[in-house]
Amino acid sequence: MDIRLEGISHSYDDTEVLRGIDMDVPSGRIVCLVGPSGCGKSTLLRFIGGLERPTQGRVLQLGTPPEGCLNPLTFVFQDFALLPWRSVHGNISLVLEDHRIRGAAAKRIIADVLARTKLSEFAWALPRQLSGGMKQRVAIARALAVNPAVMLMDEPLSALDSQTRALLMDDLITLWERQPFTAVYVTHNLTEAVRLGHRIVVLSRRPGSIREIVEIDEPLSERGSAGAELERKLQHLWDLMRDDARAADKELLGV
Amino acid sequence: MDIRLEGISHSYDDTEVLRGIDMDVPSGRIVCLVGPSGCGKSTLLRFIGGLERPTQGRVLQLGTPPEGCLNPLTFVFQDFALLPWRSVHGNISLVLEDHRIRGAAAKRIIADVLARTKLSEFAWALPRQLSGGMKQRVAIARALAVNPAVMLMDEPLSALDSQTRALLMDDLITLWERQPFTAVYVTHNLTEAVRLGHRIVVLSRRPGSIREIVEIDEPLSERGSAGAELERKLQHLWDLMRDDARAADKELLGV
Amino acid sequence: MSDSTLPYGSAQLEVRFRGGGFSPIPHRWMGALVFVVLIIFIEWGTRAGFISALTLPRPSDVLATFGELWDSGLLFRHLGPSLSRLVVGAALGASLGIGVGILIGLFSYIRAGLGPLVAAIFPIPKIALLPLFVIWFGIGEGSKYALIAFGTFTPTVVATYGAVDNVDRSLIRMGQSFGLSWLSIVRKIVLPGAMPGILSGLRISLAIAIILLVAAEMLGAQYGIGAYILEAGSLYDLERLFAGVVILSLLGVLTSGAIAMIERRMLDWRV
Amino acid sequence: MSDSTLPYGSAQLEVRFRGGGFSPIPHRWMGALVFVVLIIFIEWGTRAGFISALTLPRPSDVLATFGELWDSGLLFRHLGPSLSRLVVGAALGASLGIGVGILIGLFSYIRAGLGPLVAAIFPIPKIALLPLFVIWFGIGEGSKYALIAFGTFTPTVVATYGAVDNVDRSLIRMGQSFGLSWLSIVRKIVLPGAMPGILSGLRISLAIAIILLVAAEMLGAQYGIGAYILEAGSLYDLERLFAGVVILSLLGVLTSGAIAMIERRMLDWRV
Amino acid sequence: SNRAIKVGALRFTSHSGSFVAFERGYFADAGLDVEFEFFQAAQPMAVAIASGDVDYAVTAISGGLVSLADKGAIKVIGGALSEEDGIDGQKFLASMAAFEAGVKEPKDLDGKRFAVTQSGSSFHYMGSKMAAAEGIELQFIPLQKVGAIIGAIKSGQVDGWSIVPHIAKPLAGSGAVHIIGNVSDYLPDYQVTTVFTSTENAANERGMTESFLAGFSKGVDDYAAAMIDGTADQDAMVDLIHKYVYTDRPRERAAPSIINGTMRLNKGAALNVASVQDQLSWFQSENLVDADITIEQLIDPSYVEIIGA
Ligand SMILES: Nc1ncnc2c1ncn2[C@@H]1O[C@H](COP(=O)(O)OP(=O)(O)OP(=O)(O)O)[C@@H](O)[C@H]1O
Ligand SMILES: Nc1ncnc2c1ncn2[C@@H]1O[C@H](COP(=O)(O)OP(=O)(O)OP(=O)(O)O)[C@@H](O)[C@H]1O
Ligand SMILES: [Mg+2]
Ligand SMILES: [Mg+2]
Repeated sequence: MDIRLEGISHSYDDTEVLRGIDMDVPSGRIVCLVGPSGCGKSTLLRFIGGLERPTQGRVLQLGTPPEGCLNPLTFVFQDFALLPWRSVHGNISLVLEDHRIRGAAAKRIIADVLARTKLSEFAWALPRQLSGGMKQRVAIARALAVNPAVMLMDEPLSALDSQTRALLMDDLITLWERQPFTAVYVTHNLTEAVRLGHRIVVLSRRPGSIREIVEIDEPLSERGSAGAELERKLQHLWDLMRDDARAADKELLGV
Repeated sequence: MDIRLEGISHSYDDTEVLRGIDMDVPSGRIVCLVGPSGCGKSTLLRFIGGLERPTQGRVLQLGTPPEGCLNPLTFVFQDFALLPWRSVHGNISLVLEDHRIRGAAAKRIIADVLARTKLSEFAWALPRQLSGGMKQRVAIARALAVNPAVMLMDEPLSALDSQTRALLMDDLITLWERQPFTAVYVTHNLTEAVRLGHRIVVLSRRPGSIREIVEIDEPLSERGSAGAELERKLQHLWDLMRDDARAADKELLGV
Repeated sequence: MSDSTLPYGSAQLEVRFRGGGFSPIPHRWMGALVFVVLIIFIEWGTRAGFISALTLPRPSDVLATFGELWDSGLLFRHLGPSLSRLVVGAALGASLGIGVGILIGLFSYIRAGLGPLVAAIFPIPKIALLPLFVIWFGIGEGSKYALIAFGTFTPTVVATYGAVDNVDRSLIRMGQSFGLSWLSIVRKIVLPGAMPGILSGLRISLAIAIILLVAAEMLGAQYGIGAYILEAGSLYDLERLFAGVVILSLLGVLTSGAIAMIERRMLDWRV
Repeated sequence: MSDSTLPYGSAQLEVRFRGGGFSPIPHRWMGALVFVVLIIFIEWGTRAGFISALTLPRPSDVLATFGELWDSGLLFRHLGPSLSRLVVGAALGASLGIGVGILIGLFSYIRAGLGPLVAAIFPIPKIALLPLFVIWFGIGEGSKYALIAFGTFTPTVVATYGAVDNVDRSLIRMGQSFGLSWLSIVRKIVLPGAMPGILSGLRISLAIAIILLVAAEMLGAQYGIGAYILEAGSLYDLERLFAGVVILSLLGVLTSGAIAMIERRMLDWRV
Repeated sequence: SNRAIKVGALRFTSHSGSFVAFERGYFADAGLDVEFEFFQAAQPMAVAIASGDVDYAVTAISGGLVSLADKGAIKVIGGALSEEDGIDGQKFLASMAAFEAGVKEPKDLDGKRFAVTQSGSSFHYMGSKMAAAEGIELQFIPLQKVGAIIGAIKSGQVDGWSIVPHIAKPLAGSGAVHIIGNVSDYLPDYQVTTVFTSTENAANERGMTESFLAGFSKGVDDYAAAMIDGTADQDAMVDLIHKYVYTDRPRERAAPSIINGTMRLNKGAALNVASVQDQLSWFQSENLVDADITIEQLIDPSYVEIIGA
C-alpha cells in the first residue's frame, strides 16, 4: 500500500503552516521528513494518519492494506504516549482489545512483538519503571502489534540520549531488514535521516513547502560507517538547513 | 582559579551514586563530563557548584577568583531556568540586584552580555516568546553577567534541536576564543564533548567512577571539520560507552 | 489527478479522518439559552399550576421583587453592608491564609505543626460555632468579618501551600546557584511562581466567602443580602428568597470574572 | 591531601554550600505537639480563669462529655444516622457530580449549557434553601441526603471537568491513531487519566459534605452529630458543642486519610 | 386498626400535650397511630406541615406561618400555650451590664438592644408590643438562634430579651441576667402557640382532625392537672415529660427545668382569636406579611371553642 499526498496546504487560523505539498510514500521504504522547527512536519504527519484534515488537498491510500493489518496507518510518537497506569503488556493489549483480540490470540501477538523489541522480560513493568529507550521500544512494539501497513514516526528518538538513540536506530534497522516496513519518519536530526531514509524530503521554513527530495540508494545495513557518498549527502542537507535555522533563531514567537 | 575534587563519593539513601572521584579543573579550560544516563554527572556538578554536599570527599577552590567576579561558580542549566514572568532584561538583572548593581551599572552589564550573545533586540521579550536556542543564549548571557570564574554547564544544549545545537556550539566557541573561560560541561553527546572539551572525563555506570580521562590538545577553532585524530578519539569514547548504554537499557528503574 | 494513479484502479481512497473531538469548542449562546429555557419553563409551570406556589416562585414575581428592591433603594442598603463584610472578611481571611500558606510552604517545622491543625479545622462547620462567635467577636461587624475570614482562611491556606510546593524547584536552585539571598528567592521566585495557584485557590475561597455571608448575617445583622434571605426564609417569602439568592449568584459570577481578569493581567507571562 | 595543593598556599578553600532548603522535611511529632500544647494551654487558661467559661470550654470537660456520650451509647446513636447521611448524600452528590463533570468535560454543548449553570449554583448558600428542601424532598432522610448531595455536587463537577480537561491530549490522540472507539477512549484513557484530579477534588467535596451535615440535620433530625451540635448550641452548652465539633473534625481527618489510601492504591502508577 | 399520622414536635415542655396524649394512649383511644417527627426549629416544622410530611403540630404564630396560610397551605385549628394571670409565664430579661446601668424594668430598655431570633418571630412581637405599651423605642437585633442570643446577653452585647420561664429562670439563677418583667403584664391573654395542620387535613379530614384534637385535649388536661392545678402526681408527669425533654440530662437535673417551664395549655385547645388577630395585625403593620390576609385565611374556627372574640 502506497501513500500519496496531493496539493496539501494548511493554515491554523491566520498562520499558514504548509503550502502545496505533493509527495509519495512507496511501499516498503522509509521516507524521512526533515526541516526546521515549526515548519509543519508533525502537522503533515497528522494529516497522513487521519488525525487532522488539511484545509486543502488530500491524502490518498493507493492499493489495499495487506491481509491481517489491523491499523494500516500507525503512529509512533516522540513522547511514547504510553498509558502510565497500564503495564507494558496492558499498553499493547489496549490496541488489540478494540479489534476483539483477547486471550490466547492477544498473548501470542504480544509475546511476539515483545520478543522482536527485546522486551520480553518487562511485560509486567509499569512505564515509570522503564528508561526512555525502553519506553520507546514499547511504543514500537505496540505499533508492530497492529501489523501496520505504514508506520508514522514523529521524532521517535529525539527524547532519548545519544547512546540510547544509536542503539534504537540499530534496532530499527534490524527490524526493517528482517521484514521491510513502510514508514514516514519525521526528524530534525540529519544524521538520523541519512542513516534511516531511503528518501529524504526537505521542507522549507514555515509555511513549509518541499525544498528538495534527496534519494539515498545505499542499503540501510551498509550505512554503518559513514562513506564518502553519505558524508556528501549529509553536508548537502546541512547546507540546505543551516540558513533556515539561523533565521529562525532570530525571530520572536507569535505573541 | 582552579577547582579540585578530592575523593568524592555519594549515596542517596541506599543508592550509591558516585564513588571516589578525584579530578582537577584547570583555569581557562573546558572539562567535559560524559557518562551513561544516571551515572551521577548532574550530581557531581551540583557538588562543584555548592548546591549539594557529597557524603564523602570535598570540592576545593584553588586560588582566589579574579577581580570583579560576582559569582565565582555559575550554572547554565539544561532547562534554561528562566523566570517566565520576567523579560530577558529582567532575568539578567535578577542576578545583579542582589549584588546591589542597579541603574546605569546594571544596564551597561546587561547591554554588554546581550550583545555578546546576539540578543540585543530581544531585551524586553518574555521567555515564552523565545525559541529554545534563544532561551539558552539568555541563560548563557545571565551567567556571563556575573562574570564567573567557572561556568558549570549541565547538558546546556540537549533540549535543543540539532541545527540550533550546532549554531550554539559555534557561539560558545566564539565566546571562548574571544575570552577563554573555565567550564565544566556535562553532556551525553560525544560529538559535543569532542568539539568543546580540552579534557573529557568519562564516568562509568552508577555508581559513577572515573573510567578514563581523555585529553584533546587540538585548538577549539580547528576542530570544525572532523580530522582523523578527532574521529579516532570519538570512536574510542563511543566504544567506552556503548556497553554501558546497552546494559542500562536492560534494567528496570528503582521501583 | 495525475496519470500515475491509474495502476491502482479503484483501490485508491482518501485516508479516513479519525481525529478531532475531546477539545471543547465554545458556544457562548448555549449558556444563556439554558438559563432562558429554564426560566421560561418555570414561569410556564407556575402559571399553568403544575409547579405549586410552595415549590418555586414565579420568575416574573422574583423580577418584580427585584424591581421593588431597586426602586425603594433597599437593594443598596442591603448590598452595601454585605459587600463591605465580604470585602473586609475575605481580604482578612485571604491575606492571612496566603501568609500562613506561604510559611507552611517554606518552613518544614511550621508545616509539620500547622498543617494538621488546618486539616482539622477545615471540616468544622462555621454555623455550628455561631454562638461562640458572638462571645469571641461580639455581634457587631467584628463577628461577621471574623466568620467570613475564618471560612476563607482554611481553603486559602491549603491552596497557597500547594502552590508554593508546586513552584518549579529548578528555578529555586537557579536562584541559589547565583547566590541570591533567601529573601530574594522568596520574593522574586517563590511568590510570583506560586501566584497562579494562589489565584485559582482564591476562586474557591471567594465562593465560600459568599456562601458564608448568610451565616455571618445570622449574627445581628439588620441589613445585608444574607439577612434579607434569612428573613425571607423565615417568612417563607419565596420571591424575596430567590431574589436574594440570585444576587448572591451574580456576586459569585462577578468575583469569578474579576479573578479571571486579574489572571489575564498578572499572569500574561504564562504560555 | 596531595602535594600539588602546595603552590596555592592559603588560597585554598572548600566550596561554600548554598543549596538545600525549600523542600519540606517531615516532622511527624510536630503536629501532635501543637495539638497537645494548644489543649494544655486552654486547660490551664480555663482553670486559671483568664479564659472565661463563656469563651471556651475546659478540654477535660469536653473529654468527660465525650466519655458520657460513649458510656451512654448515645455516641453511636448520633454517629450512625450522621454517617449514613454522609455516605448516602456524598455518594449521590459525588457520583452525579463525577458523571456530569465527565459529560461537561467531553461534550462541548453540554459544557456550554451546564458550565455557567454550575458556576451560578456554586455560590448559593445551602442553608438559605433549607425551607425549600423540606417542600422538595420532605423531612425524612430524603431532604438530608439531597442537601448533602447538592453541596457535594457542584465542587465535584468543577473538579471533575477540570480533571478531564487535564488528561494528556497526546494519550487521546494515540488512542485515536490506533482506531480505538470513542467509548474505549473514554473508558480506558480519559477516565483513568482524570482519576487523580477527581480524587483530589473529592477531598474538598467530602469536607464540604461534613460541613453540611449540620445544616442537613436542622431538618427534623432527632439523632445525628449535627443535631447534637445544634441542640448544644441552642442551649449554649459549650462542652457538648465542642465534643460534637471534635467528632466532625475527626471525621474530616479520617475521610482525608481514606482518600490518601485510595490514592496510594489506585494511583500507584504515578511517578 | 388505627390510622397512622405524623405529629411534629420540638423537645420543649410546651409540647407536653402531645407527649402525654401519646404516652397515656389517648391518641390510640381516639383511633390514631401517632408517630412523632422532631425538629430543631419551628420554621421547618411549619413547612413540613405545608408539604404534607407532617399532619399536626404545635408552634408559635410567626410570619412564616402566616405566609404559608396565605399560600393556602396551612390552617390554625386550635390554641395551645397561652399566658395566664397567676401562672409564671414568659419573662423580660436584662443583661447584667444593662441591669447595673439602670435597666430595672422593661420601660428602661428605651433605645436599647433587644434580641430576637428573626424579624417576625414571637420575640419580635413581644418586644414590639411592650415598646408600644411603654411608649419606648427598641433596637431589634436578629440573632437567629437561641444559643447565639444567650451568648450575646451573657456577654452584655444585647440588653434585653424575652423568653420562656424555664430558660429565663436558670439564666437568672446563674447570675448572668436579671428578670425585669413579665410578658403577661403587656399581653395578658397572649396566645403563644397554636395547633395547626394542612388546609387539606382541616378541610377534608374532619374525622381525623377531630380525633387528634380530642386526644391532644386529654393530654393537656392531664398535664394541667399535674403541673398547674396540683390535682395529680407531679413526679409521674415529670418522669413522662423527661422521656422527651432534656433526655440527655439525668432526671434530677432535668426536673427543675421541666417544672420551671410549666405554662397554661388551653383547655380543650380553645383558641384566643383576639390574640391571634392582634398578632396578625401586628405582622401586617410591620410589613412582614401581605396586608390583604384576613383572619379567615389563617384559622379554621370550626374545631374548637373560640375565646376572646
Ligand atoms: N493545533 C494548532 N493550532 C494552532 N497552531 C498550531 C497547532 N499545531 C501546530 N501549530 C503551529 O503550526 C506550526 C507547525 O507545527 P508543527 O508541530 O507541525 O511543526 P514541526 O515541524 O513538527 O516542528 P518541531 O520540529 O518543533 O516539532 C507551528 O508554528 C505551530 O505553532
Ligand atoms: N535528590 C535525589 N534523591 C534521590 N536520588 C537522586 C536524587 N538526585 C538524583 N538521584 C539519583 O542519583 C542518580 C544520579 O543522578 P544524576 O541526575 O546525577 O545522573 P546524570 O548522570 O545526570 O543522569 P542524566 O544523564 O540522566 O542526566 C540517579 O540514579 C538518580 O535517580
Ligand atoms: Mg513536531
Ligand atoms: Mg543529569
